[in-house]
Amino acid sequence: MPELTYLEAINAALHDEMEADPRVFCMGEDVGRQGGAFGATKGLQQRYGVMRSIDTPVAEAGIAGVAIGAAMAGQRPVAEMQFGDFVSIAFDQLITCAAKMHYRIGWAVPMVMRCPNGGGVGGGPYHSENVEAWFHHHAGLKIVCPATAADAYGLLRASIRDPNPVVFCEHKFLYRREKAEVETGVDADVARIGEARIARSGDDLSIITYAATMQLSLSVADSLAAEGTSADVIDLRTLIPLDIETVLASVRKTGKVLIVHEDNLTGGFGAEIAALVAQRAFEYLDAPVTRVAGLDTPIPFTPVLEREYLPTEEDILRAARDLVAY
Amino acid sequence: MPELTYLEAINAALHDEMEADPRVFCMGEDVGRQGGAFGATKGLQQRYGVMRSIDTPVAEAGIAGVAIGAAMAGQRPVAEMQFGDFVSIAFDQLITCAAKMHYRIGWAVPMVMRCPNGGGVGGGPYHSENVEAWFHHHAGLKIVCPATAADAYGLLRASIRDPNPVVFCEHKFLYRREKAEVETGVDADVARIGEARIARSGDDLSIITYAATMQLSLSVADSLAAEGTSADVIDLRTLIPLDIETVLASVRKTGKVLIVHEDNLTGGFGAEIAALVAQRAFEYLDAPVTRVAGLDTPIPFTPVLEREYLPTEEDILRAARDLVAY
Amino acid sequence: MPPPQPERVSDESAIDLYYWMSLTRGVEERALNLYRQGKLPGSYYTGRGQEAIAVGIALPLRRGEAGDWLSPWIRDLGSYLVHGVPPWRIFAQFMGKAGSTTRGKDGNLHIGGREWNIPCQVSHMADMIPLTVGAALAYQQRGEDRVAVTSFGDAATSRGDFHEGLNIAAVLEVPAVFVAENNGWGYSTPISKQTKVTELYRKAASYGIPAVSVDGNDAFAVHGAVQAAVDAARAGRGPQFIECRTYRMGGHAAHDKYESYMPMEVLAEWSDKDPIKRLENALIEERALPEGRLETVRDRVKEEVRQAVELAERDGYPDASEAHEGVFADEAP
Amino acid sequence: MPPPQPERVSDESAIDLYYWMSLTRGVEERALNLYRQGKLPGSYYTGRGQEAIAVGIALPLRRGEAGDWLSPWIRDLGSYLVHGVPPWRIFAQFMGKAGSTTRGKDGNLHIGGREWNIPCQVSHMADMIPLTVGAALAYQQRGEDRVAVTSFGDAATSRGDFHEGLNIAAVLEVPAVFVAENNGWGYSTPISKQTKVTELYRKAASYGIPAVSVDGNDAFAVHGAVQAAVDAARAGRGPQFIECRTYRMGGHAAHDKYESYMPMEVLAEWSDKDPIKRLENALIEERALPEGRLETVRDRVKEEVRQAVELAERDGYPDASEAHEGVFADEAP
Ligand SMILES: Cc1ncc(C[n+]2csc(CCOP(=O)(O)OP(=O)(O)O)c2C)c(N)n1
Ligand SMILES: Cc1ncc(C[n+]2csc(CCOP(=O)(O)OP(=O)(O)O)c2C)c(N)n1
Ligand SMILES: [Mg+2]
Ligand SMILES: [Mg+2]
Repeated sequence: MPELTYLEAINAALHDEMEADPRVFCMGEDVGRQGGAFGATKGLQQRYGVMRSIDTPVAEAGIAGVAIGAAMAGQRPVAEMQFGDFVSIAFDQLITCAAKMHYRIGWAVPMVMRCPNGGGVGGGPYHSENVEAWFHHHAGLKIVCPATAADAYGLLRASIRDPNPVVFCEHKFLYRREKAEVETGVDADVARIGEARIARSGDDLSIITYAATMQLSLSVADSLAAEGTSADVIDLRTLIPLDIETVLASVRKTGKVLIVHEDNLTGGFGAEIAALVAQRAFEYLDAPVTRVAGLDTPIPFTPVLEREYLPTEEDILRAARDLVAY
Repeated sequence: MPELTYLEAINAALHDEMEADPRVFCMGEDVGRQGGAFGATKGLQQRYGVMRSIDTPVAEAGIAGVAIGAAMAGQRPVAEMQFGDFVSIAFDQLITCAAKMHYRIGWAVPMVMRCPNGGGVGGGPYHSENVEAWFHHHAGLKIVCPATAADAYGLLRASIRDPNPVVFCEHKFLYRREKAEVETGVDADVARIGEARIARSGDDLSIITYAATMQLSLSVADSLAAEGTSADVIDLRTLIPLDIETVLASVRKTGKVLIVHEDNLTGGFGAEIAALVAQRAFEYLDAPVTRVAGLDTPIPFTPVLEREYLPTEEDILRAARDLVAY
Repeated sequence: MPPPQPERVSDESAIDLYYWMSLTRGVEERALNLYRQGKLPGSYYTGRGQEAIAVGIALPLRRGEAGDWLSPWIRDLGSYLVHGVPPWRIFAQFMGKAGSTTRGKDGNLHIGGREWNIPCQVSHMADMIPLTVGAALAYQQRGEDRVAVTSFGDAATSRGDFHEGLNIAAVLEVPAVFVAENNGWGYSTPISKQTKVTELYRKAASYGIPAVSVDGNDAFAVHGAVQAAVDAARAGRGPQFIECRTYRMGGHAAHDKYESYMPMEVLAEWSDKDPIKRLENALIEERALPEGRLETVRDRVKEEVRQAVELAERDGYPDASEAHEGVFADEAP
Repeated sequence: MPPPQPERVSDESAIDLYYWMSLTRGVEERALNLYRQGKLPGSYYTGRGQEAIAVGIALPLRRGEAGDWLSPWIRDLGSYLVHGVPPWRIFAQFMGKAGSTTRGKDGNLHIGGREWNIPCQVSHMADMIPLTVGAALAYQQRGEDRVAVTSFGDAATSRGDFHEGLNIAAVLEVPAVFVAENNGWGYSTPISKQTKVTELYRKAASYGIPAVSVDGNDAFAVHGAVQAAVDAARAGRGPQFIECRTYRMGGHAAHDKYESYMPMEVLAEWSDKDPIKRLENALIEERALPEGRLETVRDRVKEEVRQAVELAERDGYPDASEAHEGVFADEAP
């Protein structure tokens, strides 16, 4: 099996789905000849032609709307936002048209909106957003947030095959830093949307997380192990639909829950997890439901400020120790 | 003091602020001669002229952006969305420009975006949205949700005077149903943003709510009283900034918390309240943190389905009884 | 610019136009009564006076699931009828009954379904334009000779999605047809406050899209222009734009007190230009068809409307449990 | 359409143009070196070859807090300089230092401040257009004879906010000036894939906004066109549109491998049209100014750039705690 970066895994998933299904096509700004700002669509236009890897004008609302219409007309569009931040412009099309079409007339909208997501790359307030919480409140959209190269591959293929609109949040920080041996090819395994993963198993504490902070949490779990604390690390993988049973099972086991995400705290997806745990696992809780997240501010540009914004291993470790000591 | 409906109170607040401050002006679709789709801006153009109650083209992103620019240039714009649902189109302008301008260069954006909000009026999926949760996650916007005619008046005036962008969610169901004697006039009292109100005081249970469901919760509290249960009913009034201390004080007193909103459950503002309570009042909790909210679906049109979507007094009462019995 | 003279349609087709336009008005007049009797929840919009557009847009199209995509504007009840939606289901939609195409989940002309290749429009003006471009793109990608058509009002041209959609359509050269219905008003706002360029067809020049402007109250003119545009798009000549000049013959919605802002004398002028009256004159004076044939059409319409209302009234409401269903699709189509 | 012949600017003003354009290039060349040395976080964009536009837009404007609003595009470093931002603070911005106008909270040309009446642009292309219309509206409402000006690239014309902003500006007749910089590219996408109407000034016709197209590499032409547009807007003749034709003399950003998509021969042609070289020729050949005067300007620029970098390098970074501050304003301005 080849070792692929998270970004290469995304590219491979696009190649394999386009090979497997002639209805699948990519569209977005500079995705064609250029292969996208990050190279996620590299080689697709050369291999599948200009009609299947389409350079569009700079028009995010239009891109989203065109993808929705093409999906309704039987294609499987994969639209790319050059940066996830710009999906703010497509917000209306996604929640007004994509999210509500099937509920109203049972007409499915099988499309994927790829959003290069997240900070830690010195991008500043407009190239670092975590956009998952712009959409998780709104019924009708699925939200996928892979943390590993294997999931970047398997979950993107699953998202393309899903009959519903999927907001696919690919974390830019992981693009080149995450690597894994991934089995690719048209017949390779495709992951399942809606299943969380126990990334690491432990008894003293449940760390519920996804995307970049999942990787942070794994090394925090190592440090905790060195201190004699064993932690469950749950990688949610998809936020909507949420595999709440896996979360609750872990919390019932450990009695202590630490929710971690890079996105800012207030109204982040962690709030929903905390609310569900506080309602459905209340009897099992031995400590306050705790969240570690980004600051409730825009994501600042200069490194010293961006570091302050981002949740760090130290932040997670400190919170974990407090929970264990509680 | 005159008895005003919630809608008349909004109109009065606009009149009084425009009288008090020449920088204040209204803009939006049909707000001018027509006085708006609901009449909230009635009489303003006649009294203050076409330059201070401006009919705009149908362009919500443009309306928001123009309001932001005018605010930065020293005016006090009050923009109206004909229905709050359409603010989805202004989402980018609000979070990208309005919310982040002061953080980046300390240049304030004193504007109000008025959003006729909520269901229960047979409006269907596109004329019934509760939009507060589209924005509460995003740092830099204040969110105000009045539940009474007095607050509709006092909080709108406070929002216009606030130096920050405010998303003002006025509940359509309350427009003509809520009435109160409200002292108006240029020198009348102006409410304070960021202060919750103990709408009713009790010991057995805390009901945390806002807007239309605040009114429902008050009558539920009556029914509970008849059963010998006394409930605190906390009217949040503003979601951002949140008066969490008043919420925590109530929960510490009662040990049981019921969070109620009309907006759909997942990722609604109730999730954030639940998360804060489960973290900061954990030791005081005697029962699971409970939420009653709208369904995780679009808001359907036909009455039998819309009733099913909306949280009812029965739903709240049932949840309250379960908590008391717990 | 004026459209090319359409070739004269046969008497049969002319009668067909008359039938659909009459049916459109028949359904709307009946629905308005039901609304006034309080039998329709929500608010009610009519396209009275714009029937030539509603019908003229749809008649040149291929119908059915494998046919042309049609996303009509809320004034275009006739487009739904022509493109295949049974009248009784439109009444059921207005009534919020289970037989509505949305099973009561949405109202008024938010009607649609795969079987007719009509997407369910949203309230947000101009949002359906990019979707229509996307459908046209899909047909182009698969090499199918299908077109995607959408209509919208004059005020919708102020929206960003109008701009982004038309520009993308032009650049990708997709088989899409855009029909702007210029009725002079957007709710209480006259077009002069909506845009400085009130001849809407001129906006298409920004995108390099061929455009014509026609008399929207002349059924033959609309039909001919749409036929020509659809033929051009189908033949691979890219997107086409049509402006139909008409007038909103009343309030924005049934509850709108338009008398406060609409000049009554202009309204009066336009009612003389009523497209159905005008078509009747054309049929009887110019084509010398016997009054009897029109009579037959009107009787048929009356009967169909009567039956449709009866069916819709007999229809039940959806079960409350349905509110919970359908947010997500289970399997791909 | 061609702009009215601007009257010939004085030698003093011509030298002024030369100074600002040279300073612009001096700052950018130095910054590019710093970037290549890894001294600038984030990515780096230059406006090399577009200095005539950057400077020509700003020179006709009134400066200071009570002056004209100017919201420049990321290629327009010169606009910031002319409108009052000290060079060292621009370097501090690139370096993410405390002395940057955003105190390190934002990067590259996301620069602004009340004192210069420069709003801090956002990345989202065209978003600043409606804001600029809003500022112009404010001036109009208060009866001030100020104008609001913004510039943007050719690709920004594809965005809905371009459309909504220009249409509203036209309808409200506000004193706004829109400057489109047509450099033929949007990242790797040629303008031919951005729009079918590559003569951008023609898009203004959709809104009824007067428009001209000028040679963006001719400092006199740009300056004259902007002066005329600003005068017209100030005089209450409503919004104005200017297209400046130029070319992007390299990659989208410093990291962009543009050689893979940009035809080198075209690039070569355009480098002969370099606006600074061109202005030098005009000053020496046409106006017969002594080489010495230009020499003096270039020396002054070198020295100012040196000092600016020195100041910026001596400047410190913001304290980490500042990340928490400033989300909300405490009191109204
Ligand atoms: C984006 C958006 N903003 C506002 C509205 C509210 N609204 C419904 S119809 C309408 C006016 C439509 O005018 P026009 O497009 O000319 O169509 P007409 O009603 O004249 O047929 C408005 C403002 C809406 N539906 N969508
Ligand atoms: C809304 C939005 N989409 C995408 C981007 C990413 N992006 C930054 S610059 C650029 C191309 C800009 O081209 P143009 O407007 O012609 O300006 P130029 O770079 O040529 O000066 C793109 C696509 C963005 N900044 N904003
Ligand atoms: Mg109209
Ligand atoms: Mg360009």
